[in-house]
Amino acid sequence: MTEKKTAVAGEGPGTAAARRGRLRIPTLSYAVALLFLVGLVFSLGNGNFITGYNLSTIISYAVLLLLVGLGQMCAILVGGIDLSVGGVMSFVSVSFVIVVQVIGYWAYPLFILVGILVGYLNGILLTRIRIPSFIATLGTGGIFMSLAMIVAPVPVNVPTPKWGYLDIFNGTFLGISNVIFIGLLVFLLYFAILRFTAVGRNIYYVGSNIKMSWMSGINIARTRNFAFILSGTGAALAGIMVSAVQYGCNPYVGSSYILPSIAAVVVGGTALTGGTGGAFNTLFGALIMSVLQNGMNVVGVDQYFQQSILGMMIIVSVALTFDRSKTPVIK
Amino acid sequence: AGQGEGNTAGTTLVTSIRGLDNPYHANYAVGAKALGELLKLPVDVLSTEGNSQKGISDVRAEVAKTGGNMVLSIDPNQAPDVVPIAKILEDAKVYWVNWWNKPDDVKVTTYKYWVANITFDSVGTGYFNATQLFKAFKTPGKGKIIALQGQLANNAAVGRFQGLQKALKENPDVELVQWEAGDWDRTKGYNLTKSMLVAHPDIDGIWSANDEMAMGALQALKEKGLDGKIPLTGTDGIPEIFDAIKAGYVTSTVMQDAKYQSQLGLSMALAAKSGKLNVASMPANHRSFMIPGTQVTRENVDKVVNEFIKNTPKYDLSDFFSRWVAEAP
Amino acid sequence: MNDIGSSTNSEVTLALTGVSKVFPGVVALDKVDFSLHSHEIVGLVGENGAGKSTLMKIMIGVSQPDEGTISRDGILISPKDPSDAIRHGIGMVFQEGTLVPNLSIMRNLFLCHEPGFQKLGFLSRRAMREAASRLMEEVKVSADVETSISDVSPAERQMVEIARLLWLSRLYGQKHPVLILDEPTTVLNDGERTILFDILRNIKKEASVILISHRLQEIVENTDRIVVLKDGKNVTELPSANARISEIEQLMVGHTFSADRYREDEQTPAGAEEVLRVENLGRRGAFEPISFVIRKGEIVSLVGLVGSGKEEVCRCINGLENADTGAVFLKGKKLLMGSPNGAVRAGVGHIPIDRRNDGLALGMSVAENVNLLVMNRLKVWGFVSPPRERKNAKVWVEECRIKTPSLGTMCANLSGGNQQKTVIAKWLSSKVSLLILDHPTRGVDVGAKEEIFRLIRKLAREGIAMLIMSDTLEEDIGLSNRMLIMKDGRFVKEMACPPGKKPGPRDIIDAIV
Amino acid sequence: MTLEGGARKSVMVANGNVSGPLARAWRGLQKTGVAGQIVCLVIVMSIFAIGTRGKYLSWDNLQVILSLAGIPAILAIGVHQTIVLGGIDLSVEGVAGMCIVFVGLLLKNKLNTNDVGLWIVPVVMGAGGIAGFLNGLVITRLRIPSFISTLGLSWILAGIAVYINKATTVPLLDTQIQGIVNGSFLGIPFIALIALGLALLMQTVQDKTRFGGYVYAIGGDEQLAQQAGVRVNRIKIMVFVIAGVFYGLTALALCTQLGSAHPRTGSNILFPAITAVAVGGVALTGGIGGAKNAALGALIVTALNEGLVLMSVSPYVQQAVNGIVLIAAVALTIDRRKLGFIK
Ligand SMILES: Nc1ncnc2c1ncn2[C@@H]1O[C@H](COP(=O)(O)OP(=O)(O)OP(=O)(O)O)[C@@H](O)[C@H]1O
Ligand SMILES: Nc1ncnc2c1ncn2[C@@H]1O[C@H](COP(=O)(O)OP(=O)(O)OP(=O)(O)O)[C@@H](O)[C@H]1O
Ligand SMILES: [Mg+2]
Ligand SMILES: [Mg+2]
Repeated sequence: MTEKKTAVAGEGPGTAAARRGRLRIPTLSYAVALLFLVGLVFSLGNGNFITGYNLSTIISYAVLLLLVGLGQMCAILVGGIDLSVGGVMSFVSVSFVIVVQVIGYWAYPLFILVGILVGYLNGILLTRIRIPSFIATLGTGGIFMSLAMIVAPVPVNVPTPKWGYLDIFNGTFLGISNVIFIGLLVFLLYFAILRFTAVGRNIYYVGSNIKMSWMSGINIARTRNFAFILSGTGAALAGIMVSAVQYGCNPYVGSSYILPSIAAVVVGGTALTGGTGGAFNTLFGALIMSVLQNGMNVVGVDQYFQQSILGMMIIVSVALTFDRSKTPVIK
Repeated sequence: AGQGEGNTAGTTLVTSIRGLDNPYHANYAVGAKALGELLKLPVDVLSTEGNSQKGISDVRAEVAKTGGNMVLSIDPNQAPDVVPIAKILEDAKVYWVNWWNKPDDVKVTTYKYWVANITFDSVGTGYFNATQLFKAFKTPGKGKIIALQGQLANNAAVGRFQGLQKALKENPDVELVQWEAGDWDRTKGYNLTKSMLVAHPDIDGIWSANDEMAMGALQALKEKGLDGKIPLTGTDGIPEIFDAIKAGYVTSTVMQDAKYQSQLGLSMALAAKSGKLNVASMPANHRSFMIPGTQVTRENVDKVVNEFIKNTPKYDLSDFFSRWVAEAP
Repeated sequence: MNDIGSSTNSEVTLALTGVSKVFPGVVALDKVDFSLHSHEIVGLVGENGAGKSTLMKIMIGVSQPDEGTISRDGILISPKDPSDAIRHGIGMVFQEGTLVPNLSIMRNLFLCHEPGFQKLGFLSRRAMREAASRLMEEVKVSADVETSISDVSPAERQMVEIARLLWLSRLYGQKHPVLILDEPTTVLNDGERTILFDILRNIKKEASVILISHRLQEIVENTDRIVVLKDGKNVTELPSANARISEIEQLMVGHTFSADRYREDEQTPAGAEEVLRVENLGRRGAFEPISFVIRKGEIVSLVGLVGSGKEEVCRCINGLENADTGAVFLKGKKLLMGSPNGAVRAGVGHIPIDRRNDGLALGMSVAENVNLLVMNRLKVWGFVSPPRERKNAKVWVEECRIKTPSLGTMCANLSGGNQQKTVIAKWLSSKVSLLILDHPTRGVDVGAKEEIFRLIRKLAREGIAMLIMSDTLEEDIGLSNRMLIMKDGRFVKEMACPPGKKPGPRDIIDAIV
Repeated sequence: MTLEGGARKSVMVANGNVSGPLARAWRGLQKTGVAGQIVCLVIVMSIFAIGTRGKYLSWDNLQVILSLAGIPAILAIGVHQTIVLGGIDLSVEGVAGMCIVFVGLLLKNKLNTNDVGLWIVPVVMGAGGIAGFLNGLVITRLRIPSFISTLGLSWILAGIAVYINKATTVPLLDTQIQGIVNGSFLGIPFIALIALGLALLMQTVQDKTRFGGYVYAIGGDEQLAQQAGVRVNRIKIMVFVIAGVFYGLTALALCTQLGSAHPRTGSNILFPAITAVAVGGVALTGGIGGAKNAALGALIVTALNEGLVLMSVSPYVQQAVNGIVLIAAVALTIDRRKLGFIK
């Protein structure tokens, strides 16, 4: 297939791709441009859109999408997908609420660990038992959703005297909500892992050509497990944050994040085929989604149309941000 | 934020609900719009789509939009949501009223701008429907039933189910042979009933946590020609249930009047904003209280339909506490 | 088919005149003329990168000529794509195959040309089965026509492709179908090869064949006429009868075989320290237990026909396959079997034959590909440092003279030769102690080839041991210090190739065949 | 370590060497292409048969299972085609919602005087088909992944549906279609027979038409298919249109079965459908599995859920059981040899 494919794909798009190739992260520029365009439109619609107050609203909501999205992105980069983020988020958030009352601050590391283990479980199902990640995570997602139900048959909340443990998320620093700093921190962490560590880089190699990676001595099993661990961790962090900012939560919380997390990743310009994209893409993806959702309320778009417009916008944004030169076939 | 303390000129009436796709929540919007026309005030509707974080963030967006010149009547997606919302509105100096969901140990009185928390007696609702159902048995007070629970872990669902169990204790001759979770969904109610009828062909009644599932169950009964033979109950008061009650398929339902709810909530918040209602001096039992749902049976169904469904009644909002029944936690 | 024998070999059925094709950086074809008569088999030979495949691709419309014309039975044609070319009765069997893996032989045979089998919109399975079976008879494939392509051998796939082309040209009533086979024999073992040529001789009754191969022997034996290309230009053509291989070789390379082509003067004697020790390594069904040693700076070439088991030996050494018996030691350390990760970590490098798919992440940049193996060495305080990355990539891009617009250029946009060099750079940078080169010069142009020879010599000087399997015997002979000859999965003979006193191809061919 | 060509070959060899009558029977079963799924179904059913002391296999229960499996099967047959193509279709719920709105407006009902009777069938098929056509256009012309384009369309249509229909649930008075959907023939629910018919039809299309072959060619290797002369874009669009048509039928069945139309009647059917397709043995990488797999998958999933209820397994764990069975079933049934590196 090789020579023939160059001839087919190589000559036409090849040249265009060559031009793009020089940009460091080609897709990113589109995402950024789109973000500012959308922002501009909304601020023309209502001056209050760009007040510091509203911007912090936008960002705080984006942070949540960002945490799930960063994880999801890792699963996608390595060539898989993680549909268990919803179940994991639910399970972690309700158990966190219950446990934090007992063991206090230890709950944070504990549930990050839970995220890691869950991710590892997904990884094992893929790499050892060799079940496609789509199915494996769809299954585990259901399992953790059930666990969440069992842990919390009713919505749970942290009683006021114990709120102190959650100040980390609810305080502000220099007048800026801690949530934003936490989001930034996690973002930098994921960025660093993907950009500056061998195994992080291997995620890209494996995602873009798994056979080559295997033949080059990359431990593809370890790499893919690691990617799913990153994914589980992201979901767990999101779960913790949800509970922390509202001092409690209900076991369904995660279910509304499965598809949005994927949408955020792809809107940012990361390809579902794996290997291309990155933390910055997801950052902007999450921001775009959040800006759309917030802006439509600020400019007063009728509730009835909001969902439709959101749907339209993700199609438009992906049409813009998706780098076709790197994916000859689009599925 | 919070400009125009004591003046309600151009104040936006905001109601935040689960979604516009079900009649109960849609009616909040209808009520709010009616009030808005009456008072010549703008109205905004927010919908959480079952996503707490969206709900919270939308409230902030609304504060940003109105610059804080707003009042809010909200049915939060889940109980815990009220904590961050209370915080946001406290900072924004926005008066608001909460419906249904609130963690018990979160006290309204600790907040300046949270005017009131108003809720319904879910346990009572479940209990009422159960007792009505038991009465309708071939041999009243004696028989087997199956139950369709709502979304697991949902406060209302849990409360109503407790009501059912209370009634079961009081009627030892009634046995709950199986219950399943139908997630408030009609199709699920239909499927589950079909299966449970195989496991328990000999039941005498079906208790359902809401009308949607009840309608599904009724459909399943129809297929077996059991409609009217096996009585069932619901809760909410969706249009179809009333016909079913008239036809004698459904014994009872309890209607929460969403139009009244949003108008009451918004008027209280407005009164507080304009100073007519002094929140600080309100007694605790007025800050968090229950109002009764409208219990609908074959006797009063026509009256109810005329009053509430066919036309939006002009509610008497001069006395906010006219329907006060009991203090809520 | 109706005019078997009736026509004479004189009538030209396909003619290309003044065809040129330029790719970024390469003139692949330069005013090439080529003509094909009916009922003849033409052998097309030339060095790697001479332009053979490109010429063929132009005939079947995969790529369009920059200038020049194609005429079929006297009428000008310009095929847009293969399915268009086939309507003119011109079809090509690609080295990599063009059959859809998950479809059955039957479905693949008729893909996109089924109308004939339709009854009221539905395909008649029986009709298809019959037609398919008949075709499979012709090409002597025994497999059931409903087995999916992913389950049949490469040889059988090739036969299926040939059958498909024959059927299609008949379908479109082509009197003189043209069948192009690009290096078909590289994937075949002896038996399969003889079958192939039997079939071709049969086909000759109704079709003309263009046969590309680097195995001059078989060209001479099985063709009527030989056309030689060099650096994208016509050199000559000559009748196969009483053509001498050495003469053809000379025409191909433009000069008689002198050592300098492979830089034999730079050949270094093997060091003392042994790098690789293979102890009766065996894999059932692939090759019988074999033992050998490669020393520091020594170039050993593993010679044998496809199916001789040499590939499998390499796959076992670099962990792609698990051996049944024996062990492999690298610098005395026993290798973990069946684990490329283990092999790589121990210092075994492997330049695979299919670079585009097995050697590169085409979607990633040159730099990223070059650095793949050495991430851990580019770390500062445990973090991969971008400056070091750039530096390492730059060093090796220059070292291997990779022609690329920038370090950030996507590999998919490099020419075959440069992709080749990128793979090599990747492994060189990782400081391997043993490098397995699987057909290192396959599909690269003349210039690149010289570079590769230079690099191989340099590596040898630096003490890296190498195990080579190359396209041509000449290359094996020229490059290696020592040759291990395999046949039918057995190790048959070892031959020393000291500079100056190199054995000739003949001696080895005898051992191989 | 993950897979390796050699390993896979040895697997093949293993299969080849087995002999004896049992093995021969097994190979015969394998020819159907759904051997694993059938085994799966048998296991599930026997477990419940034991768990419910045979009640599970009683005729009324089997009837219930068949009647409940019908609609998911029709849906799965629709969705699986887009997956065979190598893509996916998440627009199910939106499209269904939209079609249900049409049903509520046009079929005999309490709220208006319209009554198109059986004509509703072509209407919903058309509506679904148009939606599918939009999917196809976006995917092939804008060249964006089906995952996103279909997700987007789903949100768009869901929004519009709710807007048109507001919150009202339309009580349907039509008896004709309901008679078909809820009726039965010789005790076998019509809906199951319809599903069976559609499955056979689709399977025939897949096995016996050029179109079917091309779909698999694209699913197997899009570029090779293109080379062989397959009009890839056209085929893609057609597949999404057909899928849409099936969603239309699903929607119609869903609301006539309940005797009421509400756009949300079609919510929460997407993931169960994909689950069914996967359990049925359709590879999400494309090119493998057919209508029979999809239908059988739907049957397995329904049989499972119905069994859980009949055995009155706690509602709290039912979802978990589903997840476990999904994983187990796929672990048992997928042919990893065909999949190469699993993603
Ligand atoms: N798609 C392409 N883009 C850029 N350069 C190309 C492309 N295809 C071929 N070339 C170059 O054109 C020249 C001729 O290539 P071609 O494949 O025709 O050689 P060949 O004679 O077939 O070699 P081999 O005998 O190894 O198959 C080579 O230098 C090759 O690198
Ligand atoms: N277990 C693994 N998982 C992922 N990638 C790996 C693994 N082991 C090695 N690699 C990668 O394979 C390539 C070659 O392996 P290398 O010999 O550099 O590993 P190494 O430096 O021995 O690993 P370590 O730092 O753990 O000792 C490098 O890119 C390395 O990042
Ligand atoms: Mg070639
Ligand atoms: Mg190291």
